[in-house]
Amino acid sequence: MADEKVSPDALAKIHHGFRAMILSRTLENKLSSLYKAGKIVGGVYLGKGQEAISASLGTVLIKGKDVYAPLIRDQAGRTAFGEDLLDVTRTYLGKVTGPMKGRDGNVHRGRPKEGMPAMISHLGASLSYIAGMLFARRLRGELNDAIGAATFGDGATSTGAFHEGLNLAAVENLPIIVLVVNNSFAYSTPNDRQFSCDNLISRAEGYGVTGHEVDGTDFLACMDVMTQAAESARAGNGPQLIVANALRLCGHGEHDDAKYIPAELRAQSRDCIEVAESQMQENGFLSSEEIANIKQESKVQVTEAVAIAQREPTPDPRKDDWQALGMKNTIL
Amino acid sequence: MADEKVSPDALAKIHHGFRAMILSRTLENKLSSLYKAGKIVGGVYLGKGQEAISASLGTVLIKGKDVYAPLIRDQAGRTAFGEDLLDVTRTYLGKVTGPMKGRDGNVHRGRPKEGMPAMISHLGASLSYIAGMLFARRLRGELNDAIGAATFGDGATSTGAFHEGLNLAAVENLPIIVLVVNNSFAYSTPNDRQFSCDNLISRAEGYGVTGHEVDGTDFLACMDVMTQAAESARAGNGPQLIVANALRLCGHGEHDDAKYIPAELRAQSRDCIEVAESQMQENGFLSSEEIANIKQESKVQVTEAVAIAQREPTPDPRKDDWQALGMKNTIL
Amino acid sequence: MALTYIEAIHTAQRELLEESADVFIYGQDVGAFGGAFKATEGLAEAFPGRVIDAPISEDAMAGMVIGAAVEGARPILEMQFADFSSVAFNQIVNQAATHYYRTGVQVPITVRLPSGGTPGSGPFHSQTMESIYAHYPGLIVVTPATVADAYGMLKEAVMMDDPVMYCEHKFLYRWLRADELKKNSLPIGQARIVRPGKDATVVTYSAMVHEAVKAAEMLKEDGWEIEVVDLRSVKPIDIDTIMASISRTGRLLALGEGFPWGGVTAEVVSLVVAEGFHLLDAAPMRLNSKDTPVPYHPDLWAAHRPTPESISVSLKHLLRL
Amino acid sequence: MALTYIEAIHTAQRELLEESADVFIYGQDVGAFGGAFKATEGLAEAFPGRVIDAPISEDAMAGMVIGAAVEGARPILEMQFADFSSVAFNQIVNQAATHYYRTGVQVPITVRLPSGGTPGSGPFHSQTMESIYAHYPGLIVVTPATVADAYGMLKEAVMMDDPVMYCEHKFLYRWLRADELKKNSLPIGQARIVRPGKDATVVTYSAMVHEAVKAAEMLKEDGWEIEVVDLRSVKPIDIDTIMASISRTGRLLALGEGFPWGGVTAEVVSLVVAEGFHLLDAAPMRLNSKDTPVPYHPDLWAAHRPTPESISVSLKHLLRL
Ligand SMILES: Cc1ncc(C[n+]2csc(CCOP(=O)(O)OP(=O)(O)O)c2C)c(N)n1
Ligand SMILES: Cc1ncc(C[n+]2csc(CCOP(=O)(O)OP(=O)(O)O)c2C)c(N)n1
Ligand SMILES: [Mg+2]
Ligand SMILES: [Mg+2]
Repeated sequence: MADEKVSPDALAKIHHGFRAMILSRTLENKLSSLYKAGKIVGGVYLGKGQEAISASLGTVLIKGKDVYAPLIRDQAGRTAFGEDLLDVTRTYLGKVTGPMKGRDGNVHRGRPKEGMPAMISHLGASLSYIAGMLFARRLRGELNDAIGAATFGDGATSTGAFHEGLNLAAVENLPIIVLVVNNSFAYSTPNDRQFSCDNLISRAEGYGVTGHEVDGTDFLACMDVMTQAAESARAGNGPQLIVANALRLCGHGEHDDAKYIPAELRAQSRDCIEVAESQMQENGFLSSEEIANIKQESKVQVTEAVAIAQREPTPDPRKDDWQALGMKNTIL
Repeated sequence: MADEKVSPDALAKIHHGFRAMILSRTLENKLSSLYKAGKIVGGVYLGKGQEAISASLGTVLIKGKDVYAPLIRDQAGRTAFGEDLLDVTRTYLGKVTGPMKGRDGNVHRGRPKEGMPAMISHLGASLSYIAGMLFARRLRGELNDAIGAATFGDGATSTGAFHEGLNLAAVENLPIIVLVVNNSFAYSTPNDRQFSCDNLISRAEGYGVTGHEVDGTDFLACMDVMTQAAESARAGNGPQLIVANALRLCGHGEHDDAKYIPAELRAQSRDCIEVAESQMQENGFLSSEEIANIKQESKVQVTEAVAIAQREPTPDPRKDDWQALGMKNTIL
Repeated sequence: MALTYIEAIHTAQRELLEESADVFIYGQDVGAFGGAFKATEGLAEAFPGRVIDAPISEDAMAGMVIGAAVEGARPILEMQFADFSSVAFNQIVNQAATHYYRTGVQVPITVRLPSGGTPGSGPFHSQTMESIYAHYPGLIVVTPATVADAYGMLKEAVMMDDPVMYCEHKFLYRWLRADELKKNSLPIGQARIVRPGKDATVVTYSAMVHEAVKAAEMLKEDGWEIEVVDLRSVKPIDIDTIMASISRTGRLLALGEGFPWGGVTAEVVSLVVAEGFHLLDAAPMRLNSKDTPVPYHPDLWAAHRPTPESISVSLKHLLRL
Repeated sequence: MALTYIEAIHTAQRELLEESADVFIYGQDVGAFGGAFKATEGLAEAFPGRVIDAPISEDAMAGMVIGAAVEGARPILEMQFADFSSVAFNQIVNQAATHYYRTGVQVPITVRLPSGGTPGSGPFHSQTMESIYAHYPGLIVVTPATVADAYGMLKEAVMMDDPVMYCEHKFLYRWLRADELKKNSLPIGQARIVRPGKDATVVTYSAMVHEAVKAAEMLKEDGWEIEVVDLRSVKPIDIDTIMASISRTGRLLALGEGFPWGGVTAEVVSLVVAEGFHLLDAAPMRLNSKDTPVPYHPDLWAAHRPTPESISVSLKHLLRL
């Protein structure tokens, strides 16, 4: 990479992705301390260690055009895609001003009409949903070169929903990036209790889709793979299965100390943020001062987003309309 | 095959499988005409064209030791495994004397305590069930070299249940033969609307299981592959995925004329029974007289089984205990 | 030229495809083959690319149409049998049903569920699932009992902006005929008095409407006048029409083809006693199928579900209290 | 040393593993990690090979334990949350529930469903599914409300030869304590009078038992004596104990945490009016959660489910009729 000439556009994307990583890490550190201080409503699930993967996917997607179903560890991807920071803090703090109005929380937030569905908890369920969004557009002749993306963990690959969704997307030849982040564990469950193939990427052939594998701690490699996969999907080559490997650098949720992750494994693994910082400097993409500035700006942004949300009201049960249906005719 | 020396045991198995094929075809022809005569309760689903595949699997399994979950097109396998002909005729004719007592019918029959579960209709659901049977035995230290087998169609591979079941069986390293009969259609739906890989066998690697492929119209080839797969499973090598290809030579059910199957495809395909007959003769396994005798005996057996069942009573609603639970204590 | 119930469904789908480019049909074998019950016969040819064969993946099929609906489509999802929607259960009750409440975005899907028993269908091709889906907030559940309703309610359902579970009864497919398709006489959410009476009210829906009418005819010979109310939609339930009837008759039999624990009949009884306890002259009764899976043999099946005979026994019981 | 509700579940499982070699536990993260709620902590180590981490495959997990049960095992299947059993729905209602009726072979599985709301859990970690499973013939559904029942009913469930859905309430896990584990005071299938009274009967189950008792205490200040009946199992329902209570009080409030359409409370009301219409002095009432998904914010959540306050409002309504 260092030797290759990087186009201005590519450089802008790299910058964008890197900023998202830093902002995400800053935000998640803040969420973690808010959680420990008892300020958060419900659980906190972080994506530490997976920012390079997530941010690079969010970066190659185009908001207002593409559709993206992030999962629990996709703060970086959401940020890169263009999610408002206030959506995050308002949701975690259970504010009625957030997109879920306090009706749902934490990672279950989204804005389906802006291309980002709000995940249900059931793993695997978002894949067919994203497929359907693209299907509807193609039916209407409005797909053009828009694409979709959805994230899953190694554990989610064991769900019937994942299988049915990926197979259906392949049969319908829909332009979807199906990102599997293999972080070696599903909650406490190691890979060898989750699947018995050597490498999940070997599933691509069985679905008849293109497969890509990448070291998820290598930010520039992630950017490359995501860019390729997005281009291939936009060009009409159907689903792109990406398997990205990176250890999760936190518990399953902030309530979990993750002591089931063997110390050797932790010791071996590197933090994608550190890798990305060196990559930015080594390639002359950013100086150390610029990086420090980004970090500083991120802190300011996060502090501000938390502060704004904190002043806002929580939902008032007497004002909620308690309607599960949108229709409000006389009988319904 | 013609040149190899066939052991007496192998020859006995070939005879056994061939007889099952003939008996199955004879029986199914009879069931078809009973259906057309309005004598059958409910639908009739036949396995014509798939007898070689099914019978060879049923032949390598050992009744009283192995467990076997046949699907809708497995009359030949059931017969080879040792299912009583009367179970078939009683169930199709809705007799209370049958294993399902008229509570369930046609292909939904079984005797779970004799190693043959009674399938529910939901495709894919039998795989995890068979896995569980083997799991329980292993837990108790009673598995020894027993194995299990379950059949699916090309269409069933699209179910989440199939995926979850096969993956779980692989993770638990259970000795199961997972037979996928690709007969090119699921009801009317062709393969290209079912999956987009070139060959379903490419899925084996993704599950981390051994894969076998076979021409399902070639009886001796089927016997070979089933024998190998069973040996491998008995030896502790975990699930064996077999993809066997053969066109279905009848409708989805007897109500269906299958006119969605293109004439060219029909023309190209051969009938495994005819192939098997030549194979038996060419290899000197059976003479044409012996084959004629087998056919004759089959007719007699089928006629008798139909005649016996026809004389028997149908269920009397006033005598059914209408109990969905086995417990009959005072409150339950 | 009289139309059958299944032809009414076919006609509704054809018209919907004609009238709105947002409508498409997804389901196993619905394309060239025209569907297991021929509800989409010829439609794939007439509307290229909009009547589509699905892989055997009920979960993904449901998820797919939900996503499509969020993007503005109005998909019709055909389940080959209602029983197989058990595989799509999670997407229906957790994705579709919660979507509006959680996100404010409605999901205009219609799920067609070929429901109910026919002789020789057995435990997995006979189920009625309306009570399961109606339990969940966020779903509308309709159960047309007539040819006109099969037509009108399907057209209305697909144009509704919320998810609708459309429970069509297989037993009615071919024997029920009507001379014309009255356009939408009543909106979804309103019950219909099928047969007036003054001695007792049977509240029922779907195929059981016709069994109730037969029972009412039997009792007429003894001089009893039984009112039969067709719920039409089991969620919402039109309690006003029911109460108007109960206030005339003072007696209620809630009748359904489903399993006996909970479900539509329990909901109807509970609503009626809450709203009009003082109007009742006798303990309200329920009659459902028996508490076992639906049996396969026609004789068992006929004894498992309510029949005109067992309904009239219940009614006699109710009238003599 | 007082034991909590979750410790009672843990103890029951440990004893079951000790007492029968046929028992094993299958579920996500139940092994070395000890389960999301620590219900199996240390058990994998104590019983090697019998407390096993499952892949995230609820359908196959359920199918697997069903097959194992047919071969004589007595598996306990832990769902990480009851809400995720939606994915196992097909195997539970179509494979397990129909098995005995179809084949004559019983399926002694126990499915542990961590159920019910806690503040901040949201729509997919708060559901109660008892009404869904109880609708199906062939399943026993239990809902322990006390530490002793959490223990005793789990032990009894696993030793039953039919499938049992064991709905344990997450809200009770850690605050509910008992000094001793009374061995099986009452068998599954019998309800318990938790608190005697003569003015009205609240029939409820699981966590709502405790809310009902609080409401009863509140009303006691005004001189009302409210009887509280804990169903313990919602299928079967012990109608005898309920009717004995109603014959004393003449008034019924059926209370539950589930969604309001159908379900346990509708079943209870329908049974009571069928069996004892003449015993009732007022229209029987129901109180359930609201008809929306379970909301995430604690304030919304508290308003969504019945509370001592809303229960006592209902009771006052019932008493003044
Ligand atoms: C169908 C389903 N079953 C169980 C759960 C509970 N659960 C939530 S996250 C999780 C582990 C997910 O692991 P993985 O997919 O590897 O993602 P990771 O957390 O490692 O990012 C589990 C079991 C769920 N959300 N959905
Ligand atoms: C989950 C589920 N969905 C739908 C059906 C209805 N159905 C029964 S057989 C069948 C086609 C099966 O095709 P395939 O698996 O290829 O087996 P084949 O009939 O070709 O032997 C379908 C769709 C079903 N039984 N189960
Ligand atoms: Mg993981
Ligand atoms: Mg097929």
